[in-house]
This record gives sequence, structure tokens and C-alpha cells, in this order.
Amino acid sequence: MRRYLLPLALIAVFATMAIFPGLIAPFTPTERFTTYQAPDKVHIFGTDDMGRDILSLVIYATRLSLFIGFASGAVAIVIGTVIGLVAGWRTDILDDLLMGATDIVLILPKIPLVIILAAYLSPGPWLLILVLGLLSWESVARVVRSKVMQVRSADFVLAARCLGFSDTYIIFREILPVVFPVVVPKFVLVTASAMISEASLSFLGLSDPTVISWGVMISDAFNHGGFIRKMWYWWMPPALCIILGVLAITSLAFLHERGAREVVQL
Amino acid sequence: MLTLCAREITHAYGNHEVFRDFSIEVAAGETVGLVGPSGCGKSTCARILAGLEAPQSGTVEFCGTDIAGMNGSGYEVFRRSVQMIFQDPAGSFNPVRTIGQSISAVLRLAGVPKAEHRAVLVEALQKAGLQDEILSRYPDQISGGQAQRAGIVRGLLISPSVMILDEPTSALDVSVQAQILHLLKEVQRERGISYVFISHDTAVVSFMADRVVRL
Amino acid sequence: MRDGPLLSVKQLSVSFPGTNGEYIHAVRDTSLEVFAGEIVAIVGESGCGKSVVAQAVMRLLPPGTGVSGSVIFDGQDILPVSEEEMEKLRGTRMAMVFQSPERALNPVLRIGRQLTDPMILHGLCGQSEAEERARATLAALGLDAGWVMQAYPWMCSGGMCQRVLFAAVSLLQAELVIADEPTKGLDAERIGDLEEMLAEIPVGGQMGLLLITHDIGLAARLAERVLVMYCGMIVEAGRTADVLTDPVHPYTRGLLGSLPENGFHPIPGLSPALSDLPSGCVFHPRCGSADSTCSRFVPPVREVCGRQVRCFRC
Amino acid sequence: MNEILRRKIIRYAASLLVIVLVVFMFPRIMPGNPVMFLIGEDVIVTPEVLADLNTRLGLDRPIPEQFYLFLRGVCTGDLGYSYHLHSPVASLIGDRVVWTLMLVGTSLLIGYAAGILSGAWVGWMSDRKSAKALTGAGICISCIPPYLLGLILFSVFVYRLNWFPYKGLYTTPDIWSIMHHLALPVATLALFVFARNLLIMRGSVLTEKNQLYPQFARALGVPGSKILYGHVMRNAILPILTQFAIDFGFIFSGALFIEIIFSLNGLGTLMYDAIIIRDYPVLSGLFLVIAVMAVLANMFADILYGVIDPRVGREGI
Repeated sequence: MRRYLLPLALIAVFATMAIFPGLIAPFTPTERFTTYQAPDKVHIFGTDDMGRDILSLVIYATRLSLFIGFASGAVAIVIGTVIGLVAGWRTDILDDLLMGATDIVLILPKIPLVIILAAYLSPGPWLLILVLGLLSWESVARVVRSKVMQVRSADFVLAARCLGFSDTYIIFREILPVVFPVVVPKFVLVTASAMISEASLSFLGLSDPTVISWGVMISDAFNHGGFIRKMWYWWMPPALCIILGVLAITSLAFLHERGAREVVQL
Repeated sequence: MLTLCAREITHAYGNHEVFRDFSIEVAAGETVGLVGPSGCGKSTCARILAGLEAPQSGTVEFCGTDIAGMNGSGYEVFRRSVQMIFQDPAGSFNPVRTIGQSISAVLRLAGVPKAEHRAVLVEALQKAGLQDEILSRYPDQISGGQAQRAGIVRGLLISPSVMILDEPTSALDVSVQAQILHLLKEVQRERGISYVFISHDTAVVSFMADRVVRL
Repeated sequence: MRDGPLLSVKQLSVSFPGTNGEYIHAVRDTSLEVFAGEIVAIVGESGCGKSVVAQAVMRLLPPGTGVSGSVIFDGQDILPVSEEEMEKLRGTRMAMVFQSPERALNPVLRIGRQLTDPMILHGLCGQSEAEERARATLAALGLDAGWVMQAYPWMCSGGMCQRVLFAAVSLLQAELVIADEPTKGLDAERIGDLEEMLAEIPVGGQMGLLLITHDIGLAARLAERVLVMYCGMIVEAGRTADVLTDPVHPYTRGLLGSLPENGFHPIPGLSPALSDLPSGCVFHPRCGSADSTCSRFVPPVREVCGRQVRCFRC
Repeated sequence: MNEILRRKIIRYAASLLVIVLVVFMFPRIMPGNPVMFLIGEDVIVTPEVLADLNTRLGLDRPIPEQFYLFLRGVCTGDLGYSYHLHSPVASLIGDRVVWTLMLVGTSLLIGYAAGILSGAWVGWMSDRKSAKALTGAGICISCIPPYLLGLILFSVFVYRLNWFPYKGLYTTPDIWSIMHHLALPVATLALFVFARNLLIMRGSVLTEKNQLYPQFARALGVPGSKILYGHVMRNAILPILTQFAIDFGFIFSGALFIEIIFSLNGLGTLMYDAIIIRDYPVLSGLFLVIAVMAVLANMFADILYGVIDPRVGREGI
């Protein structure tokens, strides 16, 4: 249990930042000060091109970055698990169709597709969640399906059928718990990669400019002189937050692998 | 009186015919041994008899009725009356649920009030020579003999009239095999249920069975 | 010709780190000897530690395993020997036949390569001669050598894989062959085949075979001497004719009583888990004639009726 | 074999169709004037020119006919026309693709070779301290978004240490200068590819290690390194191949971001500029090219898989 401590503590810190930003942040994101200030006692990370306190911005940005990650992870997991369960349980044409669809989603290059969609749609956070979720379920569906196929004809499933349990009971109470251990690390990894995608899209200026996320902040720093002025204290805090956030979430998956002897793949 | 019988069932994988026009009858309270070399379709036959797989031709009848044509309540009676025990003892329990969870799910299905679960379980386990501490264990944490006993306990909870035993001892050590065989005999004496005992080991079958059918 | 035994295991103990930091004693204080030209069998039920002995002798146990005692092969204690030295010993001097032959061969390499590579690696011969020898051995085992050499393991039936495995071991002509549960999961016909192949190993008196099996009948048919193992300890050892026809240890007696031909008389109780062994004699909770001494002290090895027995009561 | 092959071909054809449909449909189903989407948002035109363009782009014809014309255009290499840059999209992409392929190709080569070899070692020796450290480093690197990795390396090695030039690769066509300019971006992308493959390979070797065949090889006296690189690797490399196809899109887009950071004159900067001014023809063309490359990468991986694993076709992998 001890090895889960550090990642869980990090996630707890981020969660607090996301839920109660007002309690931690010294200022609100709307307060303006002198622009391009170097770090001092009042502004620990200085101020940006619009005179906003960078530390407060980083804290307020947590909510959106985490939310987009987890929500797209949830969308992908729900779709992927359902499709995987159905495709694995059924052996008819439905399985073929679902796996065909999965393979196609697998082949499509995700980030370029998201970029072109975002360019046409200028998406808000909800749309981004939906798009990222809809493009990431395929790996979940594949592992779930192969696991279901493994256990479909296992003795314990036959025994349950013999004892008179219904198909629904068997799928949800016998098979789903067996599949669950492979779904958890996938959820974590999809979440992490959604956070990376969000940050990347924001960096290209493809997210809603009125909301702040860590990616938007880095993009601002890159485009509005933070980089040329060597203001590392501008882009470094959000960058560190992304890295630590993704790392904490991903390491949960890897620790789980050690615990459950399941080998996860990114 | 006949309880379960198969009439002229045939099974094939692709073009390879495993068995053809095979018939077997099981009377109440008797043990029918089913023997044959490996790969002759014994397990398939067991699953067909248990209603888990449909024969490609022929019928399986339970108390005189074809199970393929059974309606809801009739099928339910059949389902509760015919149980199966598998070769791999640990494999017949869900690997991520404890033995206790798996067995008490059956009690729930049978409509036993939750308050009585524990008492019923402990008594059933004791009869099979098991301690109640295995209820909190996972299938891979108990020995093959313990798992097989637990499997028999679970199958008996819904009071079947026929048990299909598919190589129930071939994955077990000889000393455990002897114990399980004696347990099965004792259960039969007590409850008068019929067995279809499937094994490749003729010595085991002739020890258990009243008559032997070859596949 | 050597004078001493080919293999001599002395007071071997093996323990694995358990999940909760404790140690699981898989093998305790076990000694045995194998002479050239003889077949020695270790029999016991699953989890008794007989396969661990085989792996300890071959030094194939995973890192982190606690091993004490000594394993003397041809006069040399091989427990402290380096891994590089072991690689030279394994294959050419001591080899092992595995159970589940289908899984013991690499699925993506042609069988020919898997047979010839070890020979070339050990410097026994060159490529062309290795191929020739492999072909000859396969043909002698009744296989279509030309086809098998080119085939992948998954194209072969279980019986063929078993012969290939046997060919791989016999091509290297090791002095000591260990067969670890070679009959597990085989049907009667293939057990018969395997028995013939194993019986030929000590031909000429140069080689020794250590047979590890749960199949008492197999041990009775092949071995000259047999060791009965229970919960990590050898409880009775002696000539096969003595041990398997007239057992003296209560466990051996119970085990033989459970056999079909003796009427399936079960031993009362269950085998204990290795992480939770009883004190004193490991068999005392299931033994009909145990007393307070048995539950307090581990019985030493004694000489009874021309064999070694660990029991106070006989 | 034929059944599997047929299924594969159907899937590739279907993915190509989806890709083409995305490019074709989006400008036409988005709310707003499709002409704007087909020529770009910031291009200022008079209503007459707009109407003229409408006819010239075929937008007044029925959708099936438009699709036919579009397909014919794509097949003949016509990816549209950028009104911003006053150039056909195909030639814009053609001019830049070399630089991107050079970056991606070199990094893939380095990243895959290093990742596979060290991943195999790390999986084999998974109990060693150094292997654990390398795994940890791999996890950390793969958790950094590629552009951030580029940004960090850029600010350290270019801004702080001045080891590498800012930009200006295209002025001096001399091999040393090109290598000097490309070194850091290649290193960044290779590091990223390396980390991902290290982790995949490690996981796959860990699984293979517990199989029986490496044990048997050991029992025959085959040395550890021979077992790892001669026996286990060949089996363990299969997941890398399956992953290659999926990864390709990801790595390629990573390359685009790295180009932006290092101002390399490849597809990435083309895309970045096109995004800023919403130059839709360029974006569509780029997507089409990248997606087709991804499909080709998939086919390549499939073929390679068949070469390495003789079981393909038997078990329907």
C-alpha cells in the first residue's frame, strides 16, 4: 500500500486545487497587476502579459485540465467496456462489425483528427471531452473483448450457467469483475493521454480561449513573449503541473500492474 | 425411472465428427460411468447432457420431456435438477470473487434468506470436510482438493437430482482423489441423486459406477 | 569411471519469500544420491516440493530464493558456482526434460534450429554435422525428420513435441538427466511412449536419471530406488521393491492405500499449506499412530528395514 | 489466410473511406458558408468572386457528384488550393514533407532500436536497481507531452547553453549544418519514441520471461543473453509491431509539435500557420496525407508481423 502513497497524495493535492481554488490561490484570475513581473514575495511566480498572478492562474487552471482528462477517460471507458463486452460475448456478425469499427478508430491518427475537428468547430470543453472520449475507446474495447473471450467458456461461467444464473447476471456479476482489473489501468492511461491531448491542443490555440487550462497558459507564454523574455517561471509551473499530474495518474496504472501482475501497455 | 437421457445425439467440429448417434440413459439414484480415450468428445457430451450446449442432432430429455422445447418454468426445474462438476477445481470458481461470495450467490438465487446464509454454508462445508475459513479465500489460495469439495458443496446447495461429473478427480492427487470419491459416494447414499461419472481412468469409473457406457 | 555418485544432494533446504514477508519452506533437509546407470524417482503429491528439488539441482530457481545445503555433481559442489559455469554444465552434463512439451519449445523458431543451436553453442560439432545428428535422432524416435526440422512447434502434435524435446536433451548426451513430471497431462498412449524413451537413458551405465513424478505406477515400473516426499521432506527412501510393496512410513502407506488397485482408501485430513506447516513431524495431524513426541520434534532419518525413514513410530 | 486477408483489406478500405469522408464532409456540413471552409476564413473576397468560386468549386452540384469530383481530384493529386499562400496544397505539402520525414525517420530508427534493445534488457533484469531506474525514467518521459519535452530541451540547450542554433536551417545546404540543426529535435522525438518502446518491450519481455521455453533453453545451457536476444526477443517484439501502427499517428503528431517548437520548416509549422489563419484547405490536405501515411504504416506493420511470427494466418492474429 505504501507505494500508492505518493501518487495518491499528488492527486489529492491536485483535486483540492481543482475543487477549492479560491481557498488556496492568493488572487482570482480576473485581478490585474503590472504585466511581466518577475517573481517576488507577493507574486511567487510573477505575472503574465495581462498582469495576472501566475500562481493563481495555475491553481484555477487545475479544474479544467483534470476535468477534461477524467471526463474523456470516463466516456472512453464506458463506450469501450460496453462494446468490448458485447463483442466478446456475441460470436456472430455483431462481433465482426464492432471489431471492424474498433480497428478503424484504431487506425485513424487521433491528434491530427482532433486538430482538424477543433479547427472547424472551435470547441468548448464539453465538445473536447466528447471528441477525445469518442476517439479513445478502441484500446479499451480490445482488451475487454479479449478478456471476455478468454473467460466466456471458462468453467466458472459454465458453472454459473448450470446453476441457473441469467445471462445478464453472468455478464455483469461474473464476467465484468474479471474484466475490471484490466479496465482500471486503461482508464488511468486514457485519462492521462486525454490530459496530454488537451494540453497539446491548447498549445496550438485550438481550445476555448476564455477558459484557462495549463495548456492554454503554456501556449500564452510561448506566443506572448514569455519564452523570448526567458520567463521560465511563467511556463514552468503549468508545465510541471501537467507532467506531475499525468505522472501521478500513470504511475497508479503501473503500480496496479505490479500488484495484479497485469502487464499494461501505453 | 429415467431422469435424464440423451437419444442419438451427434456432434461435429467442422467436418470432423466427434460422435454420432450416441445414446445414454440415467435412472434415478444410479451412477452411470462414461469412459473413452481423450479427444473422443466426453466433455462435449457432458455439456450437452447438462444443457449447456445443443446437440447437432438428437435430443436430450429430462423426465420424459425434450429440453430444447422446454418453456420458462420447465427449464428452470431442469436447470436446478442437473448440475455439473468440472475437471479443473479452481477454474470452476470466479477468480476475483471469494469462495464465500460465489457460494452465497447460489443461496440468494435459491431464495434462502440472507440471515441464514452463514449457518447453511458452515453446515454444508462441514459435511464436505471443509473449514469455514476457506469462505474468505480466493480460488487460487486453496488447494485443488478444497476447491473441488467447495464445488460439490455449491452444486448440492440447490438439491439437484442428477450430477454430471466431468473428470472430477483427474486433476487431483491420488490421496485427494480417494477422498473426493468417498465424499461423492457418501453424498449419493444420503441424497439418492444420480451421477454421470465421466473419466478416462477405467479403475476410477469401475469403482464408482453401477454400469459403464463407452463413447 | 568415477567412484562416487554422479549427483549427491546433501541437506538441501529451499525457501521462497512469501507475500507477507515470511518464508515458505518448500524443501527442508533433503538428501539424495544418483549413481551413473540408475534411475531414481522422487514421488509425492502436488506442492510437496519435488519439482523444487529438480530446479535447485539445475540451479533454475528464480533469484531471491534461499537455498542452503550442497548439491555435489560429479564431485563438485555446484551451488556456489557462477552462472557462466552453470551454463557450461547445463545441457551437456546435466539436462532436464520438461512437462508440457508444447510450451517448452519456442513457437517462432523452426524446430531444426532449436535442436542444432545448443549443440553448436556447446561446441560439440559444426552446423552441418549438428543437422545430421538431429535428423538421425529424430528419425530414430520415429519422426519424419526432414519435415520436423523445418516445422514450427505449433505445427506438431503434443506427442511429436514430446519426442522433439526428448531429442533435444539426448542430442547433448548429458550424464545426468532430470525428468520433471514428464507424464503430467499426457494420455495413456503417450505415457507408454515416454516410458520407453526414459527407460533407455541409463543404457551403458554412463548416465543417471532422476525422475520426478506424482505417478507412483511410473516410478514403480522404471526406478531402482524411490524417495517419497511429503510437505518438503523426504519421509521414506529405499529400493523401489521395498518401499512400494511394503511401506513402513504412515504417509507412504496411506498414499499407496489411496491407489485404485488398493481400493481408494483415503488418508484422513488435508495436506497443510507450506506457509502453515504443523510443528514436529509434518504428517502427525493426519497420522493414526502419532503421539506427543511426533507433534513436538521433527523425526530424524533412521534406518528401518533397509531403508531411510523419518518416523518415530516405526 | 484468405479470410483474414479479406477482412484486413476491408478494414483498410473502410478506414480510407472514413478518412476521405471526414475531409469531404466537414466543410459541407458545418454551419456557415462552405466556400469559407474551402478557401479559408480570413480571405477577403467580394460577393461576385464568392459566387464564382461557388461554381468553380462545384458547390452548386448535387452532393454525390461533388464527392465524385473530389475523389477524382484526390486520386490525381489535387488536394485543393490555398488562397492564403496562393499555391496548390499538394505542392505546399510536397515541399515540406521531406523535412518532416527526415525528422520522423531518423528519430523512429534511433528510438525503436534503442527502446527495443534496452526495453528487452530492462524486462529481463527487472529486479536490478538500474533496470528499475530506467523504467522509472521511461515512465516519466512518456508522461511529458512531446511539445513540452521539446520546450524544456529547447530552453535548456538552446537558450541557456547555446549549444544549438535557433533556426535558419534552410540557408546553408551543408550536411553538417543540417545535422547541427536537426540534432536536438531528433533527440527530443527519439527520446519520446525510446521511452514508449522501452515500456512496451519491458512489459512484453516480462510476460515472455515466465513462459516455459526460456526455461527449457536455460536447462539446455543456452546463455542468458542468447536466450534474451535469440529466443525471447523474437516473441516479445510482436506487441511492439502491433503497437507501431497505433503509435504512428501519435508519434507523427508529436513530430509536428516538435517542429513548431524548433521552427523546422516541415509539415508541423505548415499546420501551425494554417491553424492560426484557419487555412482549411491546407488543414484538410495535411490530415489526408497524415491519415493515409498512418494506414500505410499499419499495412507495413501487418506485413512485418507475418514475417516475424510464422503463426499468422493460422490463429488469425
